[in-house]
Amino acid sequence: MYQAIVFLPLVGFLVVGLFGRALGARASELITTSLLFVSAFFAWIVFFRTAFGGHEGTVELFTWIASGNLDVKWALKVDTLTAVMLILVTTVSSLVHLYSMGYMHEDPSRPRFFAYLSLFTFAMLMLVTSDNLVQLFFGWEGVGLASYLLIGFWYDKPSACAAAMKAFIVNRVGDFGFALGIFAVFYMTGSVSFEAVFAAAPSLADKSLHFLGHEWSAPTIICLLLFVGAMGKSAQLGLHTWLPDAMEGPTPVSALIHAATMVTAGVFMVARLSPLFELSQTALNVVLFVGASTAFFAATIGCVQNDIKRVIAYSTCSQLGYMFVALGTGAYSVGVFHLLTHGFFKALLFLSAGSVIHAMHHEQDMRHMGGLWRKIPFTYATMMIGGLALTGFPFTAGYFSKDAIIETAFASHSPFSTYAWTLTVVAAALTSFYTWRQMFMTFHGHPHDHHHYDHAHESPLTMLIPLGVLSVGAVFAGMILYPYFVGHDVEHFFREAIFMGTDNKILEEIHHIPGWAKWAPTVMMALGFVVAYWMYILKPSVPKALARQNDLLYRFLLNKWYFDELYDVLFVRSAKWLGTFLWKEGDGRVIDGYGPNGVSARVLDVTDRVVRLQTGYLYHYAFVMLVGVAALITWFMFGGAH
Amino acid sequence: MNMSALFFYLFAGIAVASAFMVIASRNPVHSVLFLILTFVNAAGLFILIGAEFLAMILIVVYVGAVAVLFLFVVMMLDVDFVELRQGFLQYLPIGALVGLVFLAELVLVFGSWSFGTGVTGAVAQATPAVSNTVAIGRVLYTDYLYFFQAAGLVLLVAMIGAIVLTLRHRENVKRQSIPVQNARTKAMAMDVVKVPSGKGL
Amino acid sequence: MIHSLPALGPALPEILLAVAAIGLLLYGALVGEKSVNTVNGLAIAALFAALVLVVLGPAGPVDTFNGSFRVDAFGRFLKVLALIGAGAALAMSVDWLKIEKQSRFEYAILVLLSTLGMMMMISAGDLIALYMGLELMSLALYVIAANNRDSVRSTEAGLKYFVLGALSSGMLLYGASLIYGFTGSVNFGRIAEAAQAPSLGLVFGIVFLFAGLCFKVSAVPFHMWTPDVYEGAPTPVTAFFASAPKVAAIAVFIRVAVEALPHVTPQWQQILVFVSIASMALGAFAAIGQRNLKRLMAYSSIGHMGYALVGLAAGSEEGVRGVLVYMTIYMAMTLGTFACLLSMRRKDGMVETIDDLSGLARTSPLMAFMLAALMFSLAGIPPLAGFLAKYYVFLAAIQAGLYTLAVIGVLASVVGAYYYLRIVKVMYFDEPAPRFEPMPTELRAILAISSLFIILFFVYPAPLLTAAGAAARALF
Amino acid sequence: MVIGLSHYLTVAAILFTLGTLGIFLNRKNVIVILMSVELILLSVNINLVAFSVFLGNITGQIFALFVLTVAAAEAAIGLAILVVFFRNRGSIAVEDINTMKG
Amino acid sequence: MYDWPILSVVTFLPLVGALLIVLMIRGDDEVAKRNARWVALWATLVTFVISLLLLFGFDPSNTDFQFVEHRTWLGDAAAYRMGVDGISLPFVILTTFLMPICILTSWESIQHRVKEYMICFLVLETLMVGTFSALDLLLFYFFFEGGLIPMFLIIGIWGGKRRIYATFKFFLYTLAGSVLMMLAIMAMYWQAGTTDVTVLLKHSFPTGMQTWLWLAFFASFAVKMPMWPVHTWLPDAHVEAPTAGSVILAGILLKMGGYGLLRFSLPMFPDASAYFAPLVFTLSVVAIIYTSLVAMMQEDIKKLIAYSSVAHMGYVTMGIFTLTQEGIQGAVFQMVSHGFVASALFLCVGVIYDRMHTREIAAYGGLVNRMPIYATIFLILTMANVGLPGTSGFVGEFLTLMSTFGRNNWVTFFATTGVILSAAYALWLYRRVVFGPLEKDSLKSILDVNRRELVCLVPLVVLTILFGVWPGPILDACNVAVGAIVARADVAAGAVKAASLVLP
Repeated sequence: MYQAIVFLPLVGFLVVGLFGRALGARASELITTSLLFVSAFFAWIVFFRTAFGGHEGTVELFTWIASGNLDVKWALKVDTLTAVMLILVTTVSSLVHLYSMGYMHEDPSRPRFFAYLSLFTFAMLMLVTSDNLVQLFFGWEGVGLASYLLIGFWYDKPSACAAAMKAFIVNRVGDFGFALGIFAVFYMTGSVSFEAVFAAAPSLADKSLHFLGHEWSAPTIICLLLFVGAMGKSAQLGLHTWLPDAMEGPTPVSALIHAATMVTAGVFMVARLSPLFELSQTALNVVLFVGASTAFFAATIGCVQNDIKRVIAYSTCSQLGYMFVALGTGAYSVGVFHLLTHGFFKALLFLSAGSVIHAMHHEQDMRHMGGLWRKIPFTYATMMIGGLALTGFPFTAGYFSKDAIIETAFASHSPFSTYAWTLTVVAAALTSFYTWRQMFMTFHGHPHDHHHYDHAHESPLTMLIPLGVLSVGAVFAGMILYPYFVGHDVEHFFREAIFMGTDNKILEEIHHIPGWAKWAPTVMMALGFVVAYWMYILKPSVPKALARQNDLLYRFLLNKWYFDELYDVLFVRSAKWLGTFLWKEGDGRVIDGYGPNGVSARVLDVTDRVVRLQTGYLYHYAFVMLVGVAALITWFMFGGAH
Repeated sequence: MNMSALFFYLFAGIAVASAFMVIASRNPVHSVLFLILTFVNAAGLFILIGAEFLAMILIVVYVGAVAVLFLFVVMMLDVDFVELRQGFLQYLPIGALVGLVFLAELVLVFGSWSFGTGVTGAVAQATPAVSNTVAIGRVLYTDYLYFFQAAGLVLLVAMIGAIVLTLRHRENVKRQSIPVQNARTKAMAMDVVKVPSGKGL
Repeated sequence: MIHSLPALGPALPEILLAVAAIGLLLYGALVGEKSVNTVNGLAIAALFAALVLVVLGPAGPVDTFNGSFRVDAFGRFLKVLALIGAGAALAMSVDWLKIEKQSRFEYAILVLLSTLGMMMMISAGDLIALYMGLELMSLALYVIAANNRDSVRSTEAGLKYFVLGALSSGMLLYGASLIYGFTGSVNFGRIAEAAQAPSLGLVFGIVFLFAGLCFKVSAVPFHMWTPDVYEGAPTPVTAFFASAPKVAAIAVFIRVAVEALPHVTPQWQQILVFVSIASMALGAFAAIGQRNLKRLMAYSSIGHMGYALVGLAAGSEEGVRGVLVYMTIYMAMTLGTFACLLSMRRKDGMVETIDDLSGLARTSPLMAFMLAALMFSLAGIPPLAGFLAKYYVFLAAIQAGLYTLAVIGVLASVVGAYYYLRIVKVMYFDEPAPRFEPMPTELRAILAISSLFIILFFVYPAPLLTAAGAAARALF
Repeated sequence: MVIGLSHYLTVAAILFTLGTLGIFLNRKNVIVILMSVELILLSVNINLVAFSVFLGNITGQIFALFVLTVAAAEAAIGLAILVVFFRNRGSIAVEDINTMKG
Repeated sequence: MYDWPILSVVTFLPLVGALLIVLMIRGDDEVAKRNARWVALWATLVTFVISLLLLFGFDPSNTDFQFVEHRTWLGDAAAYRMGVDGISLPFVILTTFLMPICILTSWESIQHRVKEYMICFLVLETLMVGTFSALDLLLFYFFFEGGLIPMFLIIGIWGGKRRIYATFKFFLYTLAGSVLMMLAIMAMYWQAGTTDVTVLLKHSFPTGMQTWLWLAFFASFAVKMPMWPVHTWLPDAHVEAPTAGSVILAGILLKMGGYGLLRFSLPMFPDASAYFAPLVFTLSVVAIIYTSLVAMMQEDIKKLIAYSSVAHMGYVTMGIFTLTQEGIQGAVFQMVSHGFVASALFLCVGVIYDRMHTREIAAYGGLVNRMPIYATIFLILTMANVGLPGTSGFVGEFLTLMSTFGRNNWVTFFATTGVILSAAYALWLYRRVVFGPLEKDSLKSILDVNRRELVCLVPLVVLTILFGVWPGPILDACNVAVGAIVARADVAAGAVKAASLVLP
């Protein structure tokens, strides 16, 4: 069963990847999509059996890398955490496959697209089912590759190629930390398999590790390094720059990879490694801090973006920050809960946005939209549902998960508790604001571009069905699953999959926070709605005026806090400059200049001089002979005779 | 100061001085003459030390043959001697310096000459029993036969070499041929022509 | 006092050569210029006969002529080498001289006499024999250097060679006289007995003697004549210069060092270390600037003599074996290379610059291939024989602890590799120049034999190694 | 004052040095160079004879005898080469012997 | 195992092929060219097939050398000894495997002096196989150095514009490095009395001597690897060499350095190896970062890949000098993997070079539009070059990096940045060459890979992925042999190791 879930997408990928052009587009779509649905079906079965039936298990396939003490196996490990991820991944993926059949209808390279999608799904499944860090890394990089391929799917567009490259390289920065983390884990515990590492984890608590000239507490440095990996993949502050650019890829991709699954891998990883993170309060504090900062930071940018997908992208970034906030407080299950609900409603938002874009003939700028609710009512409805869930409208999925996170931030004993709570609450308002702003700009008001508007049309059924299914999830997932993730069934539900230290009582503490704190997010949400309504429905001139008044701030936000520019100067340009410098000066002038070329030039100089000694005159020759003899006898006279 | 010392310094002094003149004089002919003087004085030194045979040979071979050969060539090669010997002084300082160092070292070392181990000898006649010439003669054709033959070959090479290099059979040069001249008969040399009178040739 | 005739048996090859030379001289003088072909042929035959006699003659150490003449395995090895070198050089020159109109019957006789001198050197058992052999060889060489007496370059070569050679033999003699004076004997064995400890006078004598010998092997700083003479002398003469005389000079070098001066090894070792370092370095550097192949080969031979002296500098049996192996292989490489040089003839005459080899791989691939093999071998690249030659001398140097010498030596060989490679480059990478005239048979044969030897030597090197080992053992 | 071996050796050394100096100080005339060579050989002979006498060993004199012989042969060949060179070049100035160099 | 000298047969069979070409094929016409190609192809194929027999007969659990042959050769100085163990066997197979591909890839691109070309390659194969299977130091040196000659000719005759400069640089640089090794070999001979590798592996040299010997060997291998800062010959040589030449250079010749370090430096001079490990680490790290940065800015595709080779070899040296099982096995794996990946990348460059006759990155762009199969293959190889898990590039990189962590995590830290940098240069190359719109007119009619090129590329690609997922065969093969090296290093460098390790 496990093998089927994981490898069916691979089969789809291989079949379509190798023979796609021979099979034709239609067959390719059908093969991959149906394999995915089978996979998803099995995943649900596994989910129920594992989460509720308690059937956990690991299937070892074969040895991957065995060398010295290192023994890495290909294995499929399924526990509740994995099962949750399995259903999320397979479900969203199969729906995205289905959706893409409609969305990509006009694209000539559909076999390639579906092959990539299946490849991605396979890699993601390998990631979540791994029983060791290296296989996790395999999946980690595998999804990175698929993401690279899918972002650059329209390789004719230079911007897409650049975005793809950027995504891969920025992720690699995270992987750099991740890899170091793995090395450190192996060094400290002698193993990379979760079981052995977790078994050895308690003994790590008071060990220290000398890393880069500094004496660190072993769990802290390990967790921090691994967290760098998570930051990369989950686009946390500092390593987030690739995510908005990744919107260059086709929208289903954004939904699948850059909202629901891949970007949450970081969250999954931290949750998976909870036995390690529990050992280091410092590491958790860092997670909390970074998460909260990201949540706020991305939300601010989301408020000013005009591209419909970029808004959602920043929102994703922000929501990922929320998840890390939960993880940082020690409430891993809450983080995973938000991961799951967010997976549904964000995928829904993206797919809806895709539907809008589809309707608008690949026009993504919201300033050219407006009043579309009449043209595409179903999309409007689903997008509304997604938006509501995102803002945390009571009783939607987001309401349960996001509010729980804000509560954990409040209840946490971390020194960053207040900081995190404040920022997340503010971010909640901003979330609401930009979500409604997006809704209003897209669907309400007056159409700004009549050409597009007139030709807008509702999407085909293959696209609408996934929207419907996801809407159901976005509405009910929170309500149904709340007890298992936040409530009293957590321990029973997750069992060994998530480890919480004996001092970690955060899940109980959030039920005892003051009421004002509990309602603050909801109030904020309302506030955001009101402001957005005022600015975009009542007084459409306000935004522009505001932007003019606070030009500096506006541009700061619009340019995404100038992160790209900063990195460009700091890393890209300097690396290029350094590369050129090392090439021309280092290799060219110094190494070659003083090495081979220099030596050969000196040799030629010497040759010239030696040849000039050979004057052709007898007396010089005789003189040289005499000097030779004289030198030798002088040497023996005064030095070397004895 | 005894006589032998006096003669030694006389011969040695003249030999060295004329050797210097060999390389220093402007005219090669003078050089050759000084060379002869050097050899003669060296022969004197040989006699002083008791090597009469070599002294004689030195005179006969060098003065009689080699030096004359030099002289001959100097004369034969019609060189304009006046313009020669410029720039002698140009390299003198460094050359003299090296030469002096060289000489000083040699003299320093040989001034303190002593026999190697296992060699005994005295400042005396080489072979007191017989004369120098006899002594040489005894071994030259017996113990040193090999070298004698080799010397012969060396001289042969010298001969061949000199001939190979310098002998030329010039084309278009009329040479005297004694046999042909001797074999000439009246019949070959004379042609009697009857000239009719009044006609001329 | 009755003297019995000394044993002539051991000197049979030498006597044969002497008699042959005189006989041929008479014949040539009687018959005149028409005798050239006969004399040449007979001279080669005489060399071959001497070779046979050497090989068949007694192996064991035999002294004759009052200890002046010594026959042993060492001498036999080198005589074979010298005779082969001389024979090949003579064979290579016959056609060439004829075409260039420099053919004279005395040439072959001078070669014979000079070879005789070499054999005397190789067999020398005392200083006088050494000197006589050396002079016999040199005088003949001076003459044949100037063989093309109508050419300024050839006569200039002869003159330079002569003047410097005379100076060098003066130095050698001066050294010999000092050694005689400080040990009381000229015989190598007795010198060795007397010279138990180094005295400054003896050391000076060694310096002068070695200076003279270094001149003959053209080791720095007594090498200055080499490039000019190589360039100026007619090419077959240069081929001769580069092969057999070097063998003889090295032989006598080894004999003096090992037989006469075994107890002052540290002293002469210093001289040789200095000289070989200087030679290897100069050979490597100076050759780079050359365009004329003969001149290049001159510098190359200077460098190679430096390598050979490395083995002698080690002063051990292994070292001498290394030198012998080196000389054998060096001679093969030299003869092969000169066979190519001699066949660089176009319709309008001989050429001898590197650029004339341009694109040879296209115009005559076989010759190019063989020459390339020779060049790689000269550069010391395995698996060619030149590598093994270097290997054995450096092996001895390392054993003797001469690390600096070895390091400098191998680095010099890298520099040296450059100019050999340049020849390969010209032949293989450049655009073809006009074709050469077809190669005469004897050149073809010599080139083929030497390059096959060079290429395949590594497959079955045992015979040469064994012979060289036995030869070296005879001295220790 | 007794005339010892070292006196003779000193004379020989001086002659030898003069001979070598003659070879490379001379700029104009090859014949003088040949004469210098003769000087060198003379110095060797003085050495040999002196050693021979003072060692009481005739070998040195025999050696000297052969040196003399060879010196004569050398002179002959040297002069022959000189003559040939002169015929080609028209000069025996040492500075003119430089068509080959480098 | 086999009662016939299989190693000698594998070694010298190509030479027989070369002789056949020399003797049988006359002239320079089309028929002669075709025959030369076919003879070369068959010779290499048969060699490859026979070398596979080695694989079947090989016992990976045996610590001794296998298929050992012994004949007298140079008296007591050296003997003809051949044999393989788990470290050398992969390289032997790699060599025989790459050779037919080289011949095939030159099928059409080499049109002049085909005969000589094939002879050069066949001779080269003999020398390379010999290098990996020689069990005598001198014999090893013979093969090791002898390889310079055919490579010199290959680059010089069939190379690009600056081929003369490149080939001289290559030749003299490598020669300069290895002559010192020659001296060290001699010194070892005098010290140990033999050049038999099996004996020397058990011999212990005095510590002071080890230092010098190690340096001398290192001089040779560092140049061959090539390590920073003696790497500059490589980009030049690669750029100018014909495609097959680059393949051999990257695929095999570079491995000789690593192989030499493993075979000689480590086990024979364990004290010196431990002593110099920090130096090697430093150089390796500098190599990884430095050359990656330089690679990024290259304008010539081959040069870029060449620089990336230098960086990858940095991982190899780093892994070797961790003196741990993981590190050394990683290094071996990295070498083999790089043998596939870099070779295939050069083949890829060759494919487009044959069509466009330029290697300027700027001359390309948007190839994916016309060459989808090519783009796919190039992508897989690029990813392997980047070290993506699942490709063979990952395993070696991972193992070597991981093993340094215990030695010195500064090294690990800086070396791991290579993970980022390699992605940067490789993807940037891919983007500029393959991605983007097809705008250049000259590219409009470019054709996708043909069947012959596919036959060359596909096996490499398949192996790249196969060994990425299942590196077992290579790791198992060298397991025991590496274990022996590590055990020796541990004994000798026990003190050093204990000092740097926290865990027992």
